[in-house]
Amino acid sequence: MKKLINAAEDVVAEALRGMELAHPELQINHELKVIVRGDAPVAGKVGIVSGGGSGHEPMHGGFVGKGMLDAACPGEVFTSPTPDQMLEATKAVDGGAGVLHIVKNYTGDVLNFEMAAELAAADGVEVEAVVLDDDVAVQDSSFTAGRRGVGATVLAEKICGAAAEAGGDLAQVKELCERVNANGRSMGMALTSCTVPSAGKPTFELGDDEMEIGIGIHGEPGRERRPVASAAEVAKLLVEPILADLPYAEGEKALVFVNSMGGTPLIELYILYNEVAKLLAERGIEIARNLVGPYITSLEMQGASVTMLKLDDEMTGYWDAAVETPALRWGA
Amino acid sequence: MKKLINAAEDVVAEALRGMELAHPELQINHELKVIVRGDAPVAGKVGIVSGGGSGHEPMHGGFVGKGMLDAACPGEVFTSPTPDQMLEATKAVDGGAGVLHIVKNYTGDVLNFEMAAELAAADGVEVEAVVLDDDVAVQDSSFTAGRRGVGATVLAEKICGAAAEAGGDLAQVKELCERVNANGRSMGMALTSCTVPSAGKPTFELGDDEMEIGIGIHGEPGRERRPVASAAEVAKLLVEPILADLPYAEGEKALVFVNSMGGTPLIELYILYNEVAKLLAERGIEIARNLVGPYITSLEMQGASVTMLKLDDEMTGYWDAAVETPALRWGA
Amino acid sequence: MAEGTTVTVDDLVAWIHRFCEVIGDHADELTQLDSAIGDADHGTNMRRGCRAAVEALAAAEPEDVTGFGRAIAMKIISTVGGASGPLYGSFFLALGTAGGSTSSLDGVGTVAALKAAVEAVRSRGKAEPGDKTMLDALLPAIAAMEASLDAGGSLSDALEAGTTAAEQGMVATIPMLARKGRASYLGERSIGHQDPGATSSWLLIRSAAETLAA
Amino acid sequence: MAEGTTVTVDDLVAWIHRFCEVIGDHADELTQLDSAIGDADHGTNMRRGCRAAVEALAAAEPEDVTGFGRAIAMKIISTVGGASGPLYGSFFLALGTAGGSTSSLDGVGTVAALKAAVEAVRSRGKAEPGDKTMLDALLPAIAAMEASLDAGGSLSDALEAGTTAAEQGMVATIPMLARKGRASYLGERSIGHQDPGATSSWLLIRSAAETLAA
Ligand SMILES: Nc1ncnc2c1ncn2[C@@H]1O[C@H](COP(=O)(O)OP(=O)(O)O)[C@@H](O)[C@H]1O
Ligand SMILES: Nc1ncnc2c1ncn2[C@@H]1O[C@H](COP(=O)(O)OP(=O)(O)O)[C@@H](O)[C@H]1O
Ligand SMILES: [Mg+2]
Ligand SMILES: [Mg+2]
Ligand SMILES: [Mg+2]
Ligand SMILES: [Mg+2]
Repeated sequence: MKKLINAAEDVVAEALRGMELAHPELQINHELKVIVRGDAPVAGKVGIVSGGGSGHEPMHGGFVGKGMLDAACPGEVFTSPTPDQMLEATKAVDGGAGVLHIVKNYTGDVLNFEMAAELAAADGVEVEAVVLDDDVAVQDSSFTAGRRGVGATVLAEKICGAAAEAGGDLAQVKELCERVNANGRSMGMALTSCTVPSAGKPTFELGDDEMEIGIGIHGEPGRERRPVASAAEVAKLLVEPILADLPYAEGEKALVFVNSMGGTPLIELYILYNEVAKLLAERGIEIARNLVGPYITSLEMQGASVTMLKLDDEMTGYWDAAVETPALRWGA
Repeated sequence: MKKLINAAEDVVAEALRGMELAHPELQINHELKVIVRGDAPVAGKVGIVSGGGSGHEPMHGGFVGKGMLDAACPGEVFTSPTPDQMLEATKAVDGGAGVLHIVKNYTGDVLNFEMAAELAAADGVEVEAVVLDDDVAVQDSSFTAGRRGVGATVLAEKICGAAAEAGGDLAQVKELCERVNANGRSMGMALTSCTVPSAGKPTFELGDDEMEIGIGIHGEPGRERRPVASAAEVAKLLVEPILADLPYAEGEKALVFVNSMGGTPLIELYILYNEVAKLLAERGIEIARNLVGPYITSLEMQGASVTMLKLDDEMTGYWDAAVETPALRWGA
Repeated sequence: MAEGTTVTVDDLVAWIHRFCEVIGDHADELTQLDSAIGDADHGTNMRRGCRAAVEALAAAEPEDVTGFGRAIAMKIISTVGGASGPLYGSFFLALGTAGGSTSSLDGVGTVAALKAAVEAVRSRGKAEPGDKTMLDALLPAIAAMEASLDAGGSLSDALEAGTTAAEQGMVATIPMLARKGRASYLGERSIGHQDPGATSSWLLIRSAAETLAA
Repeated sequence: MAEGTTVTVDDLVAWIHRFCEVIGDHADELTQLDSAIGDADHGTNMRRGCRAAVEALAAAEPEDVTGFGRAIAMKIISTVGGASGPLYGSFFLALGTAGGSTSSLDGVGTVAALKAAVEAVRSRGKAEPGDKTMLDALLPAIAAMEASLDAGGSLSDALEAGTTAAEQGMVATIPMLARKGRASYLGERSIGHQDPGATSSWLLIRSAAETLAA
């Protein structure tokens, strides 16, 4: 395993130290591992809390700041954080208007956030939770764990953060988060596996001429293994299942998010984005907004994901609103 | 070779298409491959032009915008652009106050920018050039090609862009650029090689337990091959040569830039940044400003570089000034 | 052992020490199993939780079964994370509550407490038998223990039977198509791999057999 | 060939066609050499420049040596980039200027033009013999051509001698420590590798021998 780390068990703690030094505007609780917006709690504002395993940087900690998250709880690499972290974050950002938990749909994340919500309620904090499940690679069914929460989470955190900043109440922000989830779909692929530091070797083996389609963000193998293909073909493999799952009428507007899994550089993302845009143009779908870069990653994995969010005016307005975080910043 | 691309020879052209779609605020000349700020030329403002081989994204194209570059010329992957591209960029941004060429010290870049400057002068555009050479891995001497221009280039483009935006004249902006170069030092390392698309295989081979110290940004092998080491040891190997080359008196202020070579994710950069900060704290050097992320890359190479810029108040002020580009954005 | 076996809090503590010992030995194997159909962290998660649980027991010095269960549950919940954290946490919380504020349990009481613990895992995770989870080791184990006791077996017999059933249940997860947990994302590709959680659950029951009625 | 050899513009064009043919054949090898001590693009750069130069010649249909040199130089400068673009560009620009607005050159004039071309590379790149660059193939080649002509040799003899000298110069770059170009960044590690530019320069001279006095 080749990584710029010290001991595998210190990866999360030391990265938090570095983040604190690089971003003094954040408050970081190292004992409980909670990243909190510098001016939290903001009185009268709905608090937005998210969290999940580490290894997806900049998500979630890099999205803490004005106009996005009030706090984030990083777990161990690819492991959901624990209820006590989430409880601490929830209390730290409660400005009296309640707190929204934005949860990605993984058994561990859901169970731990459930426990945290129970504990917070016991402490008299009003908590609502929305579980994101936008990954079309996973067949959904009430008998399974359901779909994974992936790229739409980033968009939900931005849009709900802006709504909370604008004074939306807990019910409104929660409804908006559900709407983003209902209108967001994602699909990812990998050219290489990734190595969990504590495991020390790649989670799966891929041949030099193979790729995985339908992966998540935890180095899990995908739904299908195929021979490597051109960016144009990959774009089809990612966009078509998204559109099959959530069709667009001609002229409908989308926010298109082309994301790197961590090891794929920007030059390739732009090539993929170009192919995605061609496919959508053919179908008369307007790309009203876009985001291209590494925002929800899987350690050093090479690969990419495409997320499409069907936009309405309210979501668009909140997307454009000012945001000031380590990883996303505009209008501020 | 595994990459999200189509034909190797179309990589640069297609990435430019994607960039144009993702950033409609930029003007892109696809025939000559020039990326120009949307509102260029800005009357009365010194124009700032840079360029170099592709494969270093977001540098330089991602730095085009208000407060930074007026134009960038991307060459083929790792190959300097040509004088006609540079001439086009120079004319496109000349607002009557002259144009500064920010050139990284590589024979190809220097020779091509020289020719471009000759052509621009012939067309009556006042051009000055500053050649950046901040890489301490290379022994300098008047008999050699000298040191490479690496990380300090990003800082020079930001600081000089702000000075030009603030109304500095060509001589002032040029002097400032020379000052950034004189006070900037960098050192890089690689955990893996990278693959030039047209070459199709890794530029060099590295064993599973080896790293290269003193690499540049073109997949060149470095000065020395060593067994892989901890982030703490790597930080030493990068910081000590920098400080040996440009010593800091206790209390002097630095801008510290920890950069990913492309394939190293943010979580590792923060760990490395934490180690760098410890080393500087021991020496009483104050990190007054920092930048952590992938800004000057070498395709998908895993590795990192550290750049230190000894700050004065003027540089600090221009660093803090508003910038609005695809890759760097604050205060705007 | 003799019919009149009683399980003391010290026995329960010995059980955890033994379990954490085997987790230490099997951590890499558990992570390996999790690499195939999950995210390669189950062994690391369990090892982290065990270290903390052992410390917690040393600090808490519980006097009754409830205190024992709480101490471990809280520690596991606050250190393991992932799916297994809340699930094993619920296991011990329920075990303690069912065991009650007594300093020892007889055979029937022990099996009843284990049953309550497994039911808590089921209601927290909402998995069903056959979903390819830890329940596929735990539920058969409880059934076998009850059957053994009904047939007049000792606690020792019951725990032996439970261990055998847990192992069979664990092996039976191999051909299953996962419907819960990360493995469910793999669909058909989850078939042919043994479930990591079922494996750690088998180790948990086996450790009980080695310590509670020895 | 007979003393009175004359090199026509068509011969020069044939030279370029031949050169681009061999560049096509050796592109991967040149890139390979550049991988060892550079950035793995010399073959690609030269191939790109050659394709463009051949098109340019077809379009320009130059009538004199100056026109021939300009047409190629402009195209190489605007398509190759890197270090080799301006260097080979300067080579052809100077060759055209030295050759002048005539439709043919005699042996002495041809060698004189080649010498001017090499001097232009030297002044553009400021490299010296022994720096491990294309000059280490080009300078010995010119010296050998001049010596051959002085000894009464024909242009064909001169170009043969030049080719042999260029090849020796190219091989001689292997033990050199690079002082110019990217290879210089490697310091000691540049020793033991043949310079890619010296290799393409040898091909350039060899192509001349195959076409200009055949
Ligand atoms: N809903 C559930 N009910 C019961 N057990 C479950 C459930 N979901 C997952 N598990 C168990 O958890 C194990 C994985 O635990 P672990 O790897 O530590 O957590 P994570 O899956 O969050 O990485 C699986 O092997 C499975 O046995
Ligand atoms: N200053 C110089 N003078 C003469 N030749 C040079 C000089 N610098 C580099 N070269 C030649 O250029 C060759 C490299 O060309 P190429 O790979 O196309 O450009 P780059 O080095 O920019 O990638 C080297 O092998 C060397 O022969
Ligand atoms: Mg996990
Ligand atoms: Mg090059
Ligand atoms: Mg797991
Ligand atoms: Mg080269």
